[in-house]
Amino acid sequence: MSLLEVRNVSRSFQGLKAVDDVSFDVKEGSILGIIGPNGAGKTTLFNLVAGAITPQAGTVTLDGRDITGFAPHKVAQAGMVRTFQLMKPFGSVSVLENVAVAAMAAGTSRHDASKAAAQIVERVGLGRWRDLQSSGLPTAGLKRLELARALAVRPRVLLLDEVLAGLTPTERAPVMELLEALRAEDGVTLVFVEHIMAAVMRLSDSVLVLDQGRVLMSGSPQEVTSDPRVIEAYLGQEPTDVAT
Amino acid sequence: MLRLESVCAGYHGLQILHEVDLEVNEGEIVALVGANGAGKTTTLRAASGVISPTSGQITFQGEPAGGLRTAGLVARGLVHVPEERALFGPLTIEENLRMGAWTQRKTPMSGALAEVFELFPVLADRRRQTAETLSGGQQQMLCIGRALMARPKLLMLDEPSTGLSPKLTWTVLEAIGMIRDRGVAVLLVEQNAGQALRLADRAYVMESGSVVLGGTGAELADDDRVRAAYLGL
Amino acid sequence: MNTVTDQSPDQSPDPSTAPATEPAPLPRPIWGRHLLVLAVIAVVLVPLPLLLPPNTQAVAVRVLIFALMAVGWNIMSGFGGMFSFGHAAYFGLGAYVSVWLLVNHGVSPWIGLLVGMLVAAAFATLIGFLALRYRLKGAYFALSTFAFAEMLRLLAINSDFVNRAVGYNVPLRPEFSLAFMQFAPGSPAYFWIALGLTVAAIAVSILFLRSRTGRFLVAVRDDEDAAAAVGVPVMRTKLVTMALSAAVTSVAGTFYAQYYFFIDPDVAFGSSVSIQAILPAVIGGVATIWGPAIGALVLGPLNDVTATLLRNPPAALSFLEGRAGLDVIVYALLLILIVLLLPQGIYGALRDRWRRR
Amino acid sequence: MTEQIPSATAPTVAEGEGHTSSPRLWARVPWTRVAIGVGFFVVAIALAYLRAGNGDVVRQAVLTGILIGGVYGLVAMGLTLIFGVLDIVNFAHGAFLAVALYITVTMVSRLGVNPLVALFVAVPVMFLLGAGVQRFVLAGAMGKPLENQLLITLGLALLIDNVLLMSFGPNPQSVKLPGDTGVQIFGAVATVSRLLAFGVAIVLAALLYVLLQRTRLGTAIRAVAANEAGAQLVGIDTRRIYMATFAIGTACAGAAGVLVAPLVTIEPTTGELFNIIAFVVVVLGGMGNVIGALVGGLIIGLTEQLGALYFPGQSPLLSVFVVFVLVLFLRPQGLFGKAS
Amino acid sequence: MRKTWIAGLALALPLALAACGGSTPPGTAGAGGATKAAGEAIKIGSLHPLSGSSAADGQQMDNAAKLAVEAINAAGGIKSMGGAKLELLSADSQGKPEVGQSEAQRLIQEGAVSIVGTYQSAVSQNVAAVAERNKVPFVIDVSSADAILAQGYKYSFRLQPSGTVLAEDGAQNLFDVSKAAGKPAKKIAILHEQGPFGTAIKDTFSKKAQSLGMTIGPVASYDAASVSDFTTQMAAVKASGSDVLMVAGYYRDGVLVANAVKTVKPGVNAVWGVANGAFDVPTFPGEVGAAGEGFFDSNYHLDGTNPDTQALMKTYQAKYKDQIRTAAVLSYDAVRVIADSLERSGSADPTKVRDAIAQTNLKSLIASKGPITFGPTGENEGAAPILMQVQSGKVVQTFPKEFAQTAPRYPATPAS
Repeated sequence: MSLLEVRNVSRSFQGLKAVDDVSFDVKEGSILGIIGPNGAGKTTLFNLVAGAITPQAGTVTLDGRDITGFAPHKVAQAGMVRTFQLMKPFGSVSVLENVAVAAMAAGTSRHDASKAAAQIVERVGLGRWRDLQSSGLPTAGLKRLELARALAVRPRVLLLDEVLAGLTPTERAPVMELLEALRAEDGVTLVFVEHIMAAVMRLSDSVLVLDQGRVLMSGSPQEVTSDPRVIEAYLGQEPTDVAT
Repeated sequence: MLRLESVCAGYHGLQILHEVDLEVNEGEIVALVGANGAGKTTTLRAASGVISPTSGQITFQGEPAGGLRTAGLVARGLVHVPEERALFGPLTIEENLRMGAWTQRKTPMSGALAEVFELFPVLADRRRQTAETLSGGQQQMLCIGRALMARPKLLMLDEPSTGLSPKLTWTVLEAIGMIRDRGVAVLLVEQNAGQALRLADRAYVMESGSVVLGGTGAELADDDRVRAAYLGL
Repeated sequence: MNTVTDQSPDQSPDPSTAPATEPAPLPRPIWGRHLLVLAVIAVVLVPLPLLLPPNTQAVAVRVLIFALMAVGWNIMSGFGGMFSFGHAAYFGLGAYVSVWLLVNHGVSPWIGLLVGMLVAAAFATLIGFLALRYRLKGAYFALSTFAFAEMLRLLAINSDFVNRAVGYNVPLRPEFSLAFMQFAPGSPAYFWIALGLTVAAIAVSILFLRSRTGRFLVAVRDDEDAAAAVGVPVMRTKLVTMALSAAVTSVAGTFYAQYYFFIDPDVAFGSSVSIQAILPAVIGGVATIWGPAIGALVLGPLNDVTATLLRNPPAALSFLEGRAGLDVIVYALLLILIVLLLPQGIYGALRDRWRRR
Repeated sequence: MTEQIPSATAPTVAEGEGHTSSPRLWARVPWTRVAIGVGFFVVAIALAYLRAGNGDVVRQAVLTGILIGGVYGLVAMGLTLIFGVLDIVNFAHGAFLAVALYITVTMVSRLGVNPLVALFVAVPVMFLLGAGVQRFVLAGAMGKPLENQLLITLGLALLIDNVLLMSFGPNPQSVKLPGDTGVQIFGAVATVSRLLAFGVAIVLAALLYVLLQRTRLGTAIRAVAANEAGAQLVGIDTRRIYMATFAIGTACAGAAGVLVAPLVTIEPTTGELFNIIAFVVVVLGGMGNVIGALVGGLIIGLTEQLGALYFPGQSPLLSVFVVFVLVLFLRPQGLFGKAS
Repeated sequence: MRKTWIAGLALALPLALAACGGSTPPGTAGAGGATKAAGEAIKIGSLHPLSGSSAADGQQMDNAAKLAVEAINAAGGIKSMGGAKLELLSADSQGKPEVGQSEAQRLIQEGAVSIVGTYQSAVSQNVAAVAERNKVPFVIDVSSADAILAQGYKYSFRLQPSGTVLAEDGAQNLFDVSKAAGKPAKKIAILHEQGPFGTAIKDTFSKKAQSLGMTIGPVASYDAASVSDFTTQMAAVKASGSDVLMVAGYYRDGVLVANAVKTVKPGVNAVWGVANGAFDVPTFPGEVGAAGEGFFDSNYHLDGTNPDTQALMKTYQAKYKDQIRTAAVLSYDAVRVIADSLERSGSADPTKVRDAIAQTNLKSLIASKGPITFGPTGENEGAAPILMQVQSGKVVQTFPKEFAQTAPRYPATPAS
């Protein structure tokens, strides 16, 4: 059985279908990449799965438990945590405190939370910034902070919304390694939205392509990138534009 | 007409642009491509006076422009269309367009209005509708139309295809070509690098806050380094 | 239209919403040191009433009542970012509950103080739930708190249960007693009790900030969505905060009634009470531990100072004598100036200066 | 496009970002809502009739409610403009109105003119005063936290009230409109001055509407309210628009002051009477919506009068606040704001 | 950070100035009050709302208290104390109880041997408690709430008739006058402000009126601070067929009542104010014009038939270019009471002054049924309301006979 099952979720805003009848499964310990052009409904899908928005139709099941319509903090407590594409730090406090709060929200005691937070901050490479006011971090730092905060909850499923965007190629490598380590060592299941094809190709076990709120196709990274529909909708108008 | 020389800029003491040099000449489309976070938007913001450069020189039509207030630059013909569009949602299409001509107090606006409607006929049909009721593509057209109302000499477009379907993206890019044909220079930041490069007369590739490559659109479109910088391959 | 989600990340945050300060190392929270400082200040202040000229003692007590109200307000509206314009409701409940118990049932105000805290906390939870359930924010949230406070005032005016608009006198006791919080006029005991309550309130706010819920609260204030996304129970955090804030402010109400011996609906629930809870915090520094107390220290005497000064002016200013309203004008001008020039408040400005060093 | 909507609107809609969530300066007439509203009041009036058991009283209550409501709307119009565009909760609005009251008193007593003539002085004077206050006091508080703005405007109110107290003394004064007699309307009576205030409220609402809808300045005001960044991009000097808006709002308070002068006893604190009610009306009508302010004023006027019939023992204000809280909860964007 | 400094300076300046100018050196005066050396002025505190919404009355009252001190000093001061002069310490309650309380405390600490005040009942409640606790006499000039003296305080005295007396006499006067006119009042509609004053008057008046055989018609209350129109209430009065409208309220709302009466024409025989803050005020007929013609007010009032009062009215008019109101005459009387007590006690010890005040027997400048004498609770036993009526655009005393400048005109259907 899949750890996360999303069945036929839909949501429209003012008559506009942002997410239209989308379904997918994620097996425990696997990595699902979601791609699609801007405006395809990826973030809305995340919002629906993570409880920020209630779906108008469909269900979300986590480890056999129906969590459709759960409030976001209940979803997090159930073991599924999301990050934000537009970074949302707790701006007035330090990096460490950002992470410690998340750890406490997951039930860790205050004392242990600080220790756990310090470890995670090191692990995502924010060590030298840990005492900075988080609102002052550069984009790359904020992206990592999003990740660190999510990790502090010790999630079973991690929903990552463009964690690599805004990072330079040299900055990306350690983050990708971290993601792989999370899966391999911690057994975390990952769902991530990403534009950077290299990362999608390298990390994903399977890829879901969204376009205009609907599932365009899904399959292995290779299947997806060679599909003419995907190339047309996402990678560019003419296949010759893209090397893959 | 627009020239950036060794421009450094950033936010809150955080430097994002490192010695950026670029140039836009009369009547050409210049594309600015690069990965997310490369500093493209910041470059536009510096050029349009939204932020002030910390060092370096920005000149527009031979006169210094760095750090000028936006209103002054608009009056001189440098108009910025931001990615977030910043339309006046509760105002009608026509009102949005009329506001675009705010600095053109002296010239009658019927001509400009007609030109915009000619370029984007769909806007003419909906002139009494409020901007927030438009679809994403129409909003993008309105945003470009509003910028044209200021009778710009140089239009700076930030990711005009954001959120648009490929088909619409093409419509918008076509319109940009038509705008250039009317004698307006265009500085274009675009994610659809392939299309942008083919449309552009010249292009620059940015990476980590610096311009790393420059050349004609066609040259760069075939350059492996562009693929590396933009697509991360 | 206004917010773009698929924003390219090189789009830095809009300058207007970005923080004013550059990334600076934040000092680690030093709760222990705050508590220590508090204890030292408390001890230093204990002999104050014995040193002060008698006519300034009333001012000192007023400063403490101001501080107590503002410390309460600051918990919810400063640290919690939920702007309340109706703290008169909690102040008034504290005053009315304790006095009602005292007058009608002879219950000691100390017990009344506790019951008042409970009632105020319960009321805050109720209106907090309603306001949050309907997602009121900013000015709308503020106006709803205002409306609830006004409704309490109007209900009190027209309810026989609480003596209508007549209000209550606290009965004077033949002999003074600690159990009934009544002492000889000018007794330093009033100051000491007010000091004790204020110190306790500041200590509570320090301990609260240090607690799990307090740290959740700051996260929720900074970004509610992000807090919820990592599992912070947003609603519960806010409600606990509001209840605590209300309870602290209600203590001020109870003490006020015992110190001034009289309450009526306007005194207890009037909108000027809500303003008095806000003023010291804003003047001293919103969302700071010491701000409300510092603000109260400035504001408490300010009114008296302008009043005395302009009503019995020194020779050089004698032409001002007898111009009713002038003292208030000076007071208002100073208020505007302080808020304009020190938008972070006195403590906030000092702290920023100190940090920049 | 599709992907923009969710995170912008979803859980934090209510108003969150203040005026960036595009206040409606004018919504196209929502006929169904108007019909529901009218239906509601028909029922309310029928109930009032049953409760009072006398048609004259109910008729008088309705007429008085409407006329008072017009005055409330008049006072609230300037406030809603300021609230909607500058996002400032202006507690000094009542004090500005009091300034206009004293301008009227002074002109009538010194020059012996008809009080309405004071309009020609009060409106421009208040316009300039508003511009000055915005430029030199409030501009520094733009974008500051709500509590800072609140205290500054409260300080202003205190300042103005007491300057009036010092200059004009505390004695209550009054102004008479020549030929101010009672007029019979459907079995109820109203004074000419009240009818006049009501009429001018409607005219003023219409003028403001035309200003906002049909003029270049008005469009710019709405544009700044809708999207400040966008306004800057097209070259609008937003600081001047803010100043002009505040000045217009204050000028409205000036006009309201002149018209209200014959209806009230003029004391330095008279303006405060209207402050709270005006805020209720602004929220009810939807921030920044001048027509909404007029309708909101009528609703509050009627609520107050009919509420006094329902609950004779309670203060009419109580029913006003009950209605206010209900509207806040159920339609936080105001009765005439657009649903989000 | 120039701004910080400016603000700092703005803060420091008044504080520093206050340090030099405002505070009293410790030891000059204590709550216990040592006997004053001859030649040193005896201080009397005057605590009134000098700013805020009641500033008009408050300032008049303070002025009158000053006039009284001047008059007494000019007449040779306190003779039993070697011609000691009086000094008036003025304080502003701002109409706020807590300000009144701390100002009272301050006045006492600055050496006031007695306090005169305060106009608002809520403030007086507070000040009475302060006075009691400090054992300094408090002479209430104006404040009607019964509760103030119901606490068993020993140090508070009240010159104006209490709410109970005002309301009962108001009903009695109505009964007498209407009966004498041959049109006994039958059904009384009541309009009262919802504060303690209006509510208490309404309750007592209704009881008394019913005991005199009248019935009570519709009763409506209102918030004096925010009410802006009475036409609906007036329509209800008209519809009820009441023959008298009793009104207990303040000035601003009283004017609104007159306007509403004029507009709606409720058809009553009389608009009957009880301790009304408007109907007997000299400026009232001028403000409302014909609308107020014939209005009654049963209220405590300065005695226009008393030559001393007339002299005071002239002096006040000359000095302050304003017509003195009854409230201010009461303040004047209050200072006289204190001076008289000082004279009799020959001591500035507040306790002794208190005992002397309790023994007061002084002719009042206010119309009353006897001289000022204080009963066991501190109420002025001589105090009684008289009946005023607006006749031909002037407030005149009409009843009882000994104070009548002219006879009451009843019925006086207003706006007819």
